[in-house]
Amino acid sequence: MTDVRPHQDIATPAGDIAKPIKSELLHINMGPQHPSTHGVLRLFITTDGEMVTKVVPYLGYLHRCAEKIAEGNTYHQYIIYTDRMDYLAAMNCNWTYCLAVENTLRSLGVEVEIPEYAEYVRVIIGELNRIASHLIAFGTYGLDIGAMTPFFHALREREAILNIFEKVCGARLMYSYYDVGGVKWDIPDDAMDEIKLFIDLFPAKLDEYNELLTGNKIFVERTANVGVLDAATCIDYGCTGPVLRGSGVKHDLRKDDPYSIYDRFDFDIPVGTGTVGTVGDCWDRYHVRMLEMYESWRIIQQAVDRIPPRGEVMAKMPKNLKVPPGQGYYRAENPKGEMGFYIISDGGTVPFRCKTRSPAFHNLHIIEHVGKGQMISDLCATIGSLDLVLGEIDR
Amino acid sequence: MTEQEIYQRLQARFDDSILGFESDIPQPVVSCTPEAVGDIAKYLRDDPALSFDRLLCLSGVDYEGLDEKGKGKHREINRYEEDGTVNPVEDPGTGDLAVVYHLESFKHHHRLCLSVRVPRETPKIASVGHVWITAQYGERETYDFFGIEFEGNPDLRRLFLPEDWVGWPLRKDYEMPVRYNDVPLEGLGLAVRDEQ
Amino acid sequence: MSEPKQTGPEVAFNVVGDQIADDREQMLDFRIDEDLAKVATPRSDHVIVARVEDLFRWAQLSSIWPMTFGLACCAIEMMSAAGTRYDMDRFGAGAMRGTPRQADLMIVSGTVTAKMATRIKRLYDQMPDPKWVIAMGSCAIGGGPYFKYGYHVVKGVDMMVPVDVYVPGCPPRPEVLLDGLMRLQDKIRGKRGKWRKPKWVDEYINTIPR
Amino acid sequence: MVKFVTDIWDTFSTVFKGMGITARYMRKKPVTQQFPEERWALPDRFRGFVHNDVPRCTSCTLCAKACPVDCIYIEMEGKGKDRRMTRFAIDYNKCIWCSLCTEPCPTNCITMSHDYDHSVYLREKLVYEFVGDPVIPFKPKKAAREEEAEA
Repeated sequence: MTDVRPHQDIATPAGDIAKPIKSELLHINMGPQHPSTHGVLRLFITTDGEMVTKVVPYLGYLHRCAEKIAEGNTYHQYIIYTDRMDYLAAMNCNWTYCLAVENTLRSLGVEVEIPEYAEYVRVIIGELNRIASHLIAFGTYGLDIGAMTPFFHALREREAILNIFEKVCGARLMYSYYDVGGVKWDIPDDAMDEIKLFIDLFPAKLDEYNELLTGNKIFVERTANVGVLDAATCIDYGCTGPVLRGSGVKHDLRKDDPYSIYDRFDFDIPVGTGTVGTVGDCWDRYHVRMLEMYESWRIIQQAVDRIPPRGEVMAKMPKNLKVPPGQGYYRAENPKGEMGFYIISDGGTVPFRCKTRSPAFHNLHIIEHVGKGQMISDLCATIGSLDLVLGEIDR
Repeated sequence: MTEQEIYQRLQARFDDSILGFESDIPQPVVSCTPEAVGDIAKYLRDDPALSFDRLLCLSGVDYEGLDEKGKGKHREINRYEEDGTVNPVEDPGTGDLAVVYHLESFKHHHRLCLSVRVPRETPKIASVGHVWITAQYGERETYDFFGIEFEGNPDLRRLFLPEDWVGWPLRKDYEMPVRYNDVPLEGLGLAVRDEQ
Repeated sequence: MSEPKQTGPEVAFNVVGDQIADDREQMLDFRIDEDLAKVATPRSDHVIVARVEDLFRWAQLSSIWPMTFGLACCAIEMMSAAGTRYDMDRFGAGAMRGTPRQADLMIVSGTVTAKMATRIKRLYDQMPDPKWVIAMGSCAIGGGPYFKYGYHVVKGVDMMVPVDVYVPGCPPRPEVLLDGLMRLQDKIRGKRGKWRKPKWVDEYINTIPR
Repeated sequence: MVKFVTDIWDTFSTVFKGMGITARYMRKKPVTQQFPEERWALPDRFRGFVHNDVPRCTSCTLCAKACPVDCIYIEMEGKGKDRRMTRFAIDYNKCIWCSLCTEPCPTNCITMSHDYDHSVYLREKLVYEFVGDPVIPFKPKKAAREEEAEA
């Protein structure tokens, strides 16, 4: 693993004297229909024996023209399309988009007073969805490595969260629950009870996951010291979220650039420490997600404790939402990293341009750098640790 | 450092290349000429007082048909009709294209928005891929959607769409395709009744 | 904003007009026909005469091997359908294969883009006969939300490959996928299964206030 | 040598730890529901097929305007008192169950029902017609009274 033969030594005739065996580079297409690429990602891999010498991602197999659609739909109508970007954390995508529109409105002089109760509801639901997204990341990462059981455990807890969401907004995957100016409906009593039950039960489950996978020797051997990313490279490639934090950079928009009411909660930002290997390896990225689930659990607990009595959930918004002419880039911390929307308005009900900065798109780019000099099986582990969602990359 | 100070600093260093500064909006915009972007980007990253080490977002914009009066009556984009067919586009656009860079510094926690307008006929701009590596993909994406050529990008190909795709989809005057090779892209308007 | 508007229980039962009520009149029976069940456990005191064709069909419908073909959002619900709560294995369709050569059912779950469409065609061609296709979700059925502006989206997977069963929803609940699977089994069988009133119908009728 | 032995020990111990959890779950109740007989209790807010209660529909076309995917088709003929609604169709090829159409409805006639499992063999069957013969649009009491007062 440590010493990689540069392929020029072997492929060129000059290397023949030193190494009598002549080997050729092998080109492999991984995907778009491949079980461990998390969707329809296609990687064009050049290998030298078992070693990967070059990785080129080919995107666009799920390009769904979201940015074109934004220019044809009103601000309200586009919310449902943000659901379909990061479909594992649709609530957070909704939230980011609504936040961007609200902030654009605010910066252009329109008052948007989001009720206190709605802010708490947003935080609770958003953090629950962060847990759900990380649970899928945890489960599928186990599948990538070869552990089947964690997937079923993760899916079971995810179903519990989806039940809550179904009671809150009536859908299992595509919620369109957040709206510009608040949320659409309040949390009903039975869903609140279920959230409380979930808070009580979840830490025990988290311990169970740690016992199942985190400390498992085979898992550690597969992930420690694999796919090591240093902080400078991560920043250069624009990585955010658990990928950046796994490399030891303490950067979280919930703390650094607090939006909504995150400044009222007490939580930590987990960073990779290199407990079993080097800082920034696959295990660190995985472990950051596990710790983040715990932090999200803490936030939900505090929010449920302090939630004000039920009241209005929507700010007073005009029925035909018009954004005054102007522009703005606003962002929020999604489970995958920093998601942002750059909105240009010229005063109408339809955005003139709405560009999405998707975190997984930037996290994917680093595979070109980190994939070099790895075994193919390690490449699978690295892709899994980046936690890619193709709906968001291709938009 | 505030945007005003950054602008003055840039003004002092790159005199002619900096075209303007919109300061009366919440996220002020510095605009510059397309040829100088590479040098300005390098300066923005390397100058210790600025040290913009993160490129947050690289977006392309098509300013064709923007309503200058602020009434929101910009040019409508084309679409598939309800019966799934395509209407031809009569008037090709004439407005400018633009590339917008959103930058942030980890060290100083300040942000900057850099906007570069390029003419629609010859959309060429210097690449910043060697300054922030993440820009390489952003530039490929912008090339894919708007047809803006980034001079100096090591691998300027279409990113999302297939290599032999025709047209630049996110331009406002883009006509919806009827088919791509042997894949039909028109729809079946099942719910649309015949008039007869 | 007010509570979401919902139908009361009295209208919830036969909502979408008469068309669908006709369709739903005969609930599908996914269990094997009683005659065939006797073949499976033969006794000496009675002999069943069945066509070999029926027997083959019964074998086919009871062991459908789907291909893991997750394209987009619906794939998550397909995973849930294969997961613990819904358990597609009860219908003999739980063996998800990674390769088309071992599969005979393609569940197209998600948006079909122009770039992916040719791959879908190729994968379909690689599957051995007999083979079936389920289009899952609005996008795969007819473009769904991407009909209007989707310049890169194929408006329905049946433009590329023949589809047997359409499963509406965005995304469909896992139950709907199971329902679609039962419909497919029906299609393979060549006739409707026997009507068997499910338990929940009685329970549901009792809850309606009179 | 010591590392070799500890590695093997770690591997076995951690694997058996995981196995222990699996074994614990073997004694618990199964979570699978037998689908066609048993059904998940749907919450009140569940969003199923869109349903239009035609006798209450004012044919104001607000739902069609709110729909982000344009899947609601409303056709009318005549003017004033002779106005008839000849068609109210929903195309489930496009519908995405987003509930945006129910929000602006003045009479709450368009609703999200609790029906959800209707798979079909033909795509054409997913276009649902709610109106057969032309119907007179419903007038809410208040509006009707105002009209009378005007007359």
